[in-house]
Amino acid sequence: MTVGIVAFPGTNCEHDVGYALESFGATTVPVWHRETSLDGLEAVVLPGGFAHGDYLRTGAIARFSPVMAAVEKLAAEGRPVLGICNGFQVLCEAGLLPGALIANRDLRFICRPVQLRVESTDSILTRAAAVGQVLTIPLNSYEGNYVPGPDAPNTILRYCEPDGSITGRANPNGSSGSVAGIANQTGTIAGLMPHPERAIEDFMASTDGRVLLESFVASVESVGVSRA
Amino acid sequence: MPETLHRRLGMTDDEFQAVHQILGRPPEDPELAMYSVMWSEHCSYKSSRAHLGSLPTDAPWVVVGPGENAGVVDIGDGWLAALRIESHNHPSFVEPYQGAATGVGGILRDIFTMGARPVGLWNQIRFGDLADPHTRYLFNGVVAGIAGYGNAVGVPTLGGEVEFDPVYAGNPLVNVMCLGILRDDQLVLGTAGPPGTVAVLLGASTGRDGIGGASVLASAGFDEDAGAKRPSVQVGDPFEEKKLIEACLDLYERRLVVGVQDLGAAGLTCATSEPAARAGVGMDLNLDAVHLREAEMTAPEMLMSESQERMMAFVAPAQVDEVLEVAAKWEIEASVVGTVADGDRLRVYHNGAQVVDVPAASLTDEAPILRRPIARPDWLKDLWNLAEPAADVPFDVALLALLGDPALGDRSWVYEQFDHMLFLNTVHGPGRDGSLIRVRGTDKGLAVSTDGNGRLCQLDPRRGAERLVYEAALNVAVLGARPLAVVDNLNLGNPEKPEVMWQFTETLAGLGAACETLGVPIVGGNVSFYNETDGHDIFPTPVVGLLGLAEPIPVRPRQLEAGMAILLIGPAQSDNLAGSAYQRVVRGTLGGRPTRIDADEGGRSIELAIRIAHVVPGAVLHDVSQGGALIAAAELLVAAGVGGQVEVDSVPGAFGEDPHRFLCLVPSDRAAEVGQLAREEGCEVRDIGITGGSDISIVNQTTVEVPLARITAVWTDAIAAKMRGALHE
Amino acid sequence: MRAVVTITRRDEIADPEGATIARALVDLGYGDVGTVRVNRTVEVSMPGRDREYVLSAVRGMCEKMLANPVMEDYEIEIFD
Amino acid sequence: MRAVVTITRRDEIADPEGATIARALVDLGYGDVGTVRVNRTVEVSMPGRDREYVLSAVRGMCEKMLANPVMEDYEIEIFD
Ligand SMILES: Nc1ncnc2c1ncn2[C@@H]1O[C@H](COP(=O)(O)OP(=O)(O)O)[C@@H](O)[C@H]1O
Ligand SMILES: [Mg+2]
Repeated sequence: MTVGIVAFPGTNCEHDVGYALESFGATTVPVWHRETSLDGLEAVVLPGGFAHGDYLRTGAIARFSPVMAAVEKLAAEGRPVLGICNGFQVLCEAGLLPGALIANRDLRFICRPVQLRVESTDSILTRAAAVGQVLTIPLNSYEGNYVPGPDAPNTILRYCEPDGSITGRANPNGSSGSVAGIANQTGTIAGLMPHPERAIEDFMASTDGRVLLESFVASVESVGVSRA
Repeated sequence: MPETLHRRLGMTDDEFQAVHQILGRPPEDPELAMYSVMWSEHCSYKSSRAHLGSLPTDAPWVVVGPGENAGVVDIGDGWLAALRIESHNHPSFVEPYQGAATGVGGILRDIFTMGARPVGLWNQIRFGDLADPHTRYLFNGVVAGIAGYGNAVGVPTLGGEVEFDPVYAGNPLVNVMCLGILRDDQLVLGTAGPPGTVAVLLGASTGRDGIGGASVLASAGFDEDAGAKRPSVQVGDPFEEKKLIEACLDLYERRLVVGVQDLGAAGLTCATSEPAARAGVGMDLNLDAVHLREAEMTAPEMLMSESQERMMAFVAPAQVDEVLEVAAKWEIEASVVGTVADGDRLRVYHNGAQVVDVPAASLTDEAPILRRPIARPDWLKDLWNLAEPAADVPFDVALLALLGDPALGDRSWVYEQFDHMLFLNTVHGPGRDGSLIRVRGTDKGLAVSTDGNGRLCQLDPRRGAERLVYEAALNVAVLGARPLAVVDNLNLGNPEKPEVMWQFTETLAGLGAACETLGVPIVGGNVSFYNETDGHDIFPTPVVGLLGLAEPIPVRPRQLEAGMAILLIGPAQSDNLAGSAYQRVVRGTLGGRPTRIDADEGGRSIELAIRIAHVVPGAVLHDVSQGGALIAAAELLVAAGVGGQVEVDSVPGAFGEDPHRFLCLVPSDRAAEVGQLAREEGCEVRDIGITGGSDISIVNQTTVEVPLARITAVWTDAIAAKMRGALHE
Repeated sequence: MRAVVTITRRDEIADPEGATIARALVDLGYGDVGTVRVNRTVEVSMPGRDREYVLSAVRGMCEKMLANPVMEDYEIEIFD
Repeated sequence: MRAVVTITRRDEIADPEGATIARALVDLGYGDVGTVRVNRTVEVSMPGRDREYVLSAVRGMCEKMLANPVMEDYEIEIFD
């Protein structure tokens, strides 16, 4: 089972995500944004960074990269699509996930670990976690302030206090409903602002990213099995 | 008329005559433009060059010393590390966001020019008083600019320094340092290669950015008519730079370049003359082939433009096509703009005609070398003899004042704006004494500490500079790393004043001596003069960036918990408070003569710190620097949310900043083990307290207890509360 | 021809930049500032094309890329 | 009263964002796009103040904060 890791010009977390997924047993291949086919891949990740410099709006230009048509096709087949940080922004711009991400409430970039509460396990990202579980995962964004579209999103992760309560103070960026991560209705497309790949080894701020990435790898495996 | 033109370009009449003599005729305008930027203080080091030769630059592990775009050292197992530091002080005052951003862009290019992938950035920033709204605007803009560029270009910012003092109000300092790593067979130098080699200009298009920036902006002070001298502001494009990094690394990987030179100050002029001079060849440069952002630029404008995000690659003719393909793949522009020629002439063509014909090396090597007068300042004696107030405030009052100071309190407002985790190698990011990253595929870690202290250096630049080197060394030692190499950035006032030249030569003497005794080479540096406003010079502010190697990386120290002994290690404390944070924050004075380093004691402390970091798992180490031992202990306790009791014998004992001392916190039952190690290394150890409880208790004749929550609130607000709602636009 | 597209964020969508500027203006002594909104304009030149053509092309650009229908409206003005 | 300040970056100052959008529009099929410049507008409401007052206050805001004099120009329009 092979996961494509999409890089746009300006993406910068592609190697980190590849390294992390490989450490959980996935095989990954880099996919440059000019590719038009994702044949042979079970899933894709859109990693973090600053695709096209984040100019105009985050994700606005990346969304028209040639690879995105193939990503849409793969998503339509129900195969796992994960967007992390900038990748989440691209998925929203592309309409694969609802809503949009705007500048943080305090107009400052935020790089620090935050607490997240698992709201739902019906997604490729949270299936191995438990509802209510609190995870510590680093955030790293200027535009992480989630704005919903007309319909309420299927929220899978929310910013919370260390004890799991949802408060304004624990909301680092002003995100509507403290949303940190969402999925489509079937849970096969997921996006989140924090970076699970930054919380996988003992020397890092935490190792809570493992359960999310293990969920994703398990989701990819089960797609592989059902197709076999 | 040429005579008036050369003055407008910041050249003296003597320099104009020298150019005339080199050429044997009066220079044409484009030629004059080239000499004016290359012979500027910023590019030619004309005031400093005569003195820089005294620095120790050699060691068996030095691969590239000063003179190239960055220093390079061997870290073993086939890996090299490249490092470099630069200032962007004046541009950041004119436009803080873009000034700082383009500073980051420039230092990155210095590193990937060497064939290295940039893996970490540091910044050292100094401003006036945060109570002043304009200072807040500058500070906010500079931090946002560093973040905006560094984060987007995809290189983590792993640490730095921030200081506030009114002396920087009219002249903030923005220094940036970068570290890169590369395989030992991938080193690329800034050489033009043999005749026939083709010059390919990569990256952003050339516009009228920062014309004369090096000569006018970076080589003169600010005064009332600064506005008239302001060249247009350079705008950084981290997206373009990100593509340029990937494209260049791809070119190196495929071994397609003979040499590479970044375009920084003096743009195309520098990127042609320097590589040609290094290779002892000539060069033909065709300006008509340069990709432009603005139509109808003149030859002098193109030659002087400081448009950002450009690189010049020197390529064998047979490989030009592949170079252009690689550029296209990464979606950057590339133009074939020149050819290396026999002889030594640099010839430039514009609109089909030759507009420049000069000896290439004359631009770089024949710049004037000035021997400016040097005199020790008269006011120094008065400062050394300053009378200090007799009465001091209670310890708890001083503790809260110091921890609430923006230079000593919580600086996460700054560093949380920087991506410091990218690449998944950050073992210690900002918030500790130094930063440490792992080198993947090895058991090595690279540690960096950057240190400056303008107040100490104002009182005694030689002792101050020595102290910085030893402080930086101890900062990496407490992370388990051994000092390997130093880069320095000397920020000073107007060199036309003999007192400033004295500060400069004293600083060099101190740096040189300390690096010599420590056995650490200086592999690069930068001198920034003319940091003055309306005739007032800044404090001499050398900044030292020190690279250390940890092998292996020690296990991560454990979380601080109750019941740990607080050990103070190193020489006994004198009663010297000269240049300390205590003077600045509590007394509002600056005076006395700083304690000198003691190279033997310093060396022993460093050895012991390294040893403890490796052999006492779980020991928490922290060097004693600004604020002194009590502040060092309080910083650890506040960060961990654990109280503690600390014994102090006197004000200098609590807040003095004498060198070579560090704290070691270990579970009480392991204190004896640390004591044994210290005896073996010949260091003194004093048990000054224990962790636990919900207060910090300061034990002197009486005991004062300050609730940890109160201290934490003061510490947390040190910067954040003052910056609420600040804007960078 | 040159088109200036003004992209405005809908009133109900948060505008952190506007809110921050409003706070900063009050701090600066402009106590009577009410709300502040920040919008962007994108100026597109299409040399040698006529008004009709530019209007329809730029409308297409807005629908596809320049504005985000989830939160933004746009207005196009054409200049010579 | 409401003031709309249009802040434009001077022509000679680089606009990487505009340049990137221009390239993206060409990629999107709008091959006849020339240059693109991105600017900001700031809309400031000052309820209950008259035209004169608003104009002079907003001019002050521009000088002090809204515009960056070393790289930008601004224009103020006042609306009821
Ligand atoms: N401008 C800055 N950028 C990034 N990190 C910073 C900056 N200023 C301070 N820091 C971080 O805050 C911590 C404390 O700094 P400092 O007290 O100067 O360290 P020390 O005194 O041990 O040399 C360091 O880890 C440093 O990296
Ligand atoms: Mg320290």
